[in-house]
Amino acid sequence: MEGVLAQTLASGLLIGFVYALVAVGLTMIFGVMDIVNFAHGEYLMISMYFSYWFFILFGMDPLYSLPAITLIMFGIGIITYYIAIRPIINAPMLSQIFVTFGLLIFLRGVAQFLWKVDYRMIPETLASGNINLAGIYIGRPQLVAAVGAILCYGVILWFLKNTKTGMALEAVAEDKEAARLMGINSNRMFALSWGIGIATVGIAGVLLSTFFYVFPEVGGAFCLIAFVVVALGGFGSVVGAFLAGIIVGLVEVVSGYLIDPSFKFMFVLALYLAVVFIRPQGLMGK
Amino acid sequence: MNEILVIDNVTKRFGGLIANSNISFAVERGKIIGLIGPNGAGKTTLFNCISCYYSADGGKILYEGKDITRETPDGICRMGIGQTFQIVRIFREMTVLENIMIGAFLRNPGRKKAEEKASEVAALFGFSEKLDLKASSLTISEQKRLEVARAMATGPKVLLLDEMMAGLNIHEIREAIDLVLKLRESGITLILVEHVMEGVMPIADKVVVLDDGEKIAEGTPDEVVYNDRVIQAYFGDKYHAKRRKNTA
Amino acid sequence: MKKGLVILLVFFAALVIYPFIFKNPFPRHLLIMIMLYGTMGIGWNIIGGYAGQVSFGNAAFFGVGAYTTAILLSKYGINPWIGMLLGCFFSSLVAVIVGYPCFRLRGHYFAIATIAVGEIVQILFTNWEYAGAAVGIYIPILEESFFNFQFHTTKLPYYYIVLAMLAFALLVCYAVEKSRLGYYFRAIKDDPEGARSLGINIQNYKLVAFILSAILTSVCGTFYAMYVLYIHPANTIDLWLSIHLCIIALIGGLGKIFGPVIGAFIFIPLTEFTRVYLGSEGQGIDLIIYALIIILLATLRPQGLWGIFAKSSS
Amino acid sequence: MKKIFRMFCLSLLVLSFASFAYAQEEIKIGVIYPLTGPLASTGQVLLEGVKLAAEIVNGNYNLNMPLAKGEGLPKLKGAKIKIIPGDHQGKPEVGMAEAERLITQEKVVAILGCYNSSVTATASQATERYGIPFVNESSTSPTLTDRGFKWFFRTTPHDGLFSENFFMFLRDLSKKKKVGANTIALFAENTLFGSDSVKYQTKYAEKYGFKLVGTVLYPAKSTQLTSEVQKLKGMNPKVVMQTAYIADAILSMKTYRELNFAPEAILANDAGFIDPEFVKSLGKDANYILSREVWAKDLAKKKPMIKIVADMFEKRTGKHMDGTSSRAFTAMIVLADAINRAGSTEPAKIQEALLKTNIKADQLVMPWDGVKFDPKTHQNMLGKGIIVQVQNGEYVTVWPFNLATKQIVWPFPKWEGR
Repeated sequence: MEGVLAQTLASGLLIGFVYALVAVGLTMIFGVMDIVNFAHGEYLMISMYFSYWFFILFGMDPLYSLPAITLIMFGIGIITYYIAIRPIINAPMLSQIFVTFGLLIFLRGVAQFLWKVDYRMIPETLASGNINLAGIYIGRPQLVAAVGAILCYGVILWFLKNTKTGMALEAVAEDKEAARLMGINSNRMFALSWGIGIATVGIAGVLLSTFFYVFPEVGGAFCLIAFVVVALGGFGSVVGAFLAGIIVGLVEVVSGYLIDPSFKFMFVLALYLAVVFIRPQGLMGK
Repeated sequence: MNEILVIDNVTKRFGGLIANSNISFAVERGKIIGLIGPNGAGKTTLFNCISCYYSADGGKILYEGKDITRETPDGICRMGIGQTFQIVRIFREMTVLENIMIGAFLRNPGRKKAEEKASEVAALFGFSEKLDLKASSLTISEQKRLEVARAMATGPKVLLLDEMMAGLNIHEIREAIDLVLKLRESGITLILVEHVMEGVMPIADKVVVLDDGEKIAEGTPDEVVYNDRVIQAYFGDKYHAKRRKNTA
Repeated sequence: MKKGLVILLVFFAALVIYPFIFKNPFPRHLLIMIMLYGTMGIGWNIIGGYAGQVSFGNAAFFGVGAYTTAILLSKYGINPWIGMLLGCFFSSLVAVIVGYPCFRLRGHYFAIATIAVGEIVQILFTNWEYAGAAVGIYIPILEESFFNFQFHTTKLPYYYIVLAMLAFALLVCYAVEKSRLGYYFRAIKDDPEGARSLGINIQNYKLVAFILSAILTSVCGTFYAMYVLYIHPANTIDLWLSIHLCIIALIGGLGKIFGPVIGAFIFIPLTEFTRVYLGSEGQGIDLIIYALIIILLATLRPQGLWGIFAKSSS
Repeated sequence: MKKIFRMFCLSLLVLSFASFAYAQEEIKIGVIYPLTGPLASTGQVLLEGVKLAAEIVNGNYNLNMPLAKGEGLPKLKGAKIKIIPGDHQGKPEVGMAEAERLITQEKVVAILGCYNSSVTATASQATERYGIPFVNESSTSPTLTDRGFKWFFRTTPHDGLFSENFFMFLRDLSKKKKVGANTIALFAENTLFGSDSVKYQTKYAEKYGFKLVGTVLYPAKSTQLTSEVQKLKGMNPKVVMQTAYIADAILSMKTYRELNFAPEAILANDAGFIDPEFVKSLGKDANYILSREVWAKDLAKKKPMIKIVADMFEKRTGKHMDGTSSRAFTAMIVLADAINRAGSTEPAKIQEALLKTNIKADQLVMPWDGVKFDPKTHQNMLGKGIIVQVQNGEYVTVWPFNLATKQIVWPFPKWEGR
């Protein structure tokens, strides 16, 4: 029984790191510019496709193509910002929601058009296989993804706390007007937040592609979880998203094991609701 | 009973920070009370306690003998306490008339009646010509006036005005003073929270001075102006010492 | 205003007369769907457009309405019209239970909480054996009559029932807009703190808006159940249904009585036709076009098509 | 007033924009599948199957199959079949609307579809109302034919029969190989398909004397299945009977491997496990899975015609023919045969001809004993399932033993050392 519980906790923890990594971009973009990107999961999907095609066309393992795809996704984030988001920065919340919704449908349409609706998967990568730790099995791809997520978080936090640009980003998130007076170009900061936000979800996509299939609607399930993670952790809080990601992963797996898998999402959602009813700003929100 | 509002030993803490400590004073019916003090003195906190946006951690606030410490902002409005905000909170997407109607609806549920009442109030505040303008198109001073009008439309006995004169020019301050005096004439009790002393001193019947979360003085404007602690609070020790020397 | 009334009457007259002139059932079906979504769009508009609380959970009310009717009819033989009323009751109950805590949340937090609520309701129905779980409920085929709310040989009665529902929804919305409620809803949307300071109990008024929204949506759920005669969780409590309602209200114009009707008249044919003419090869082009339209509308015309229409006519 | 009248006319005109109907030239058959949305890839494959059948009917092919020889339908002066596709996106009300559109706008004489049982349920209600024959190729929910509809026909066996096949297979196997696969766990997604299958599997487990050690249902949208597989592991069954669509089928296989779960057999219920993407995505991890099937390419060893048709399909689409496309193909042939025998496009005559359908086993690309509809339920009485196993990335028939082309690999090899 103990072994099973340990196994369950390990699995929950590993998937939790991945959820956290998917969510961090979402929370950053929100923190900096108060926009919820409903198309976040679609960027995950795009990046998974990149990873898949790099593998199929050039035989590049996802772990090798990771840097290139991160850069590409960074660029896509910036482009998205300038084309779609900049015109609606000051629009009402609902317009912003619909533009990102439109993006969601658009990207799915593009994926369907370019790559058809088939389920695709990279059969074997450098990360494939599993590890037996005293009777606890850990999938190597999941482990790689979890380590990747932790590293990625480390880099982001270091960037935000120790670099000039990072601090400027935080300043904009804190108070746009004050940041502007201090001479920070908030437009560039917005673009940067999109670049970094989409790049991180790009990393998540590549890591995910080592053990998850890709199809045009793959973003949906992850996006819903990412929302819960972000809202649970507190919109805009990077650390909050990390904690919430782990909590969501654990609750999903543990409740699925102990109670009934049919209700596992319900427990996640109910936990989220319970938290925000007590703390409307989320765990770490301001 | 002539005291419409009694602040009794009110204390408000934010974590370890004490924003208001044991503040007491009474507000008499039909008077203008000025609540003043330098930045960070705890005026806004006290104001928010009175308007029930915060609930005080200690002490009581009595309105016409009833304890309203745990009431909600909308609850006290229904009881007869109107208020305005430091940063204007008019309904920007609505017209001037509609803004005032929202207030008027409180005591006039029917739309026709509310519209009549709102037009009346609008005329009193000089908005007759601007009824159909979008509220966001008004000037700042007009917006502040609209906020007062809107609050008046709810038919209050007490009106809480938060930094009504901040950001206005001399001419506009004059207008605001006239307006406040006019309101007092109609029998309304007013509490003015002001950072600028110049606006309040000429018209207030009583002034309460806060500093560092404590009440340091209470009395007529004349009494307060010459109060040592007030001068110290506003101008600091140096000025205080200099003035001492001069008078000595 | 006079002119608006005339247009409205002409529009309704055209809808009433239409089936007498054109007998083809498919466009009738299309119009039924348009009017159904129009009615739900009006319901959404009351909470989302007027009171400014973006709800992504309205599908839950649709589901409760559909399920209440279906369960009562299939298990106890209770007349669907009574089912409709009870559906409204249960939907209102859900609105209160959900709304009370959720309305403490602001902006995006509220929107995402409603997504969570909608998903939870779907999961519950998917696993609830009594309500048919994932299999759903086949509604027993009864004799064709208005009393039984079933018509097998013609769609005409369905058409007029949904037309009446649309008219009812418009009346409700009109009554709201012209009364204190409507003003208060708009005030709450515009500045909740300001509204509070004027004696408005915003929590209660948001609840009223949510209940009205729930009732209008629930009625549509009942209609859908009786129209399609088979319901299951995936088609009655779907997040995308909630999203489509928002899109419809947005296209037409938020907080405008007639907005969702215009929205539905554009949105439903648009999805139908892109699907019929572009979608059958599964290329995704229909999605791309549809997405571009939504983005353009949201970016360029936040006040919706009603805004354009009103501007050009005044 | 004039203006108002003009406006009124304009509104009517706008409302009527979709009211135009087209003249009928060929024999139009409506085919409704999920061509967009999450099931689109399956929908496309199904549509291709139907199109291939129409091509064979319309052209001249030397195959032992109704209507293959000679162009078009001979009893209708060589009239040709025209496929009018409709997309239901997996939504029941859209399926119903599409059926109505195809019947009233496109004037189709019959409808074929809809894959998803829930959509077939509503679409067939529309055809029942309009009195148009509906041939269903692959919706396996048993309730569909229990409704006693007059115009609804189903060529495929339903889940009840398929579930029974599993246990017949296990019984046969234990006789032949003396394996004691007596404990079974059920593992299924919790929508209609999964929960229905679980219901029948539970019923037949008892009837055939197997011990059920547990049932795990999970949401089809899951992003991970670790806790589910944990539970299965805890039950320690010899056989896992699994029902899943393609996404969760892939995910569960990955999770089995991750958590090192290898029961003696994984006996899958068609759908996701025989989707062409299944083997493509999983590579060698897909090996040794057992699935019930309605079709396999290696059946060609017994019926050479199957290879010809499968090759034609592959040439058209670049994909292997499979159980879904072959069933869609067969349903189209059955329908075309009935229309031809009716000698008319009148719905009532087609319905009558469908009832008299009697296609022999050797005329089918299916492993069935033929096609013959039950006069009451309109369910094909001669349908039959097979069990296939993935061996070296290919599906090979392993049961019924008389049709088997390869020896079954039993038990399922452990993941280590594969």
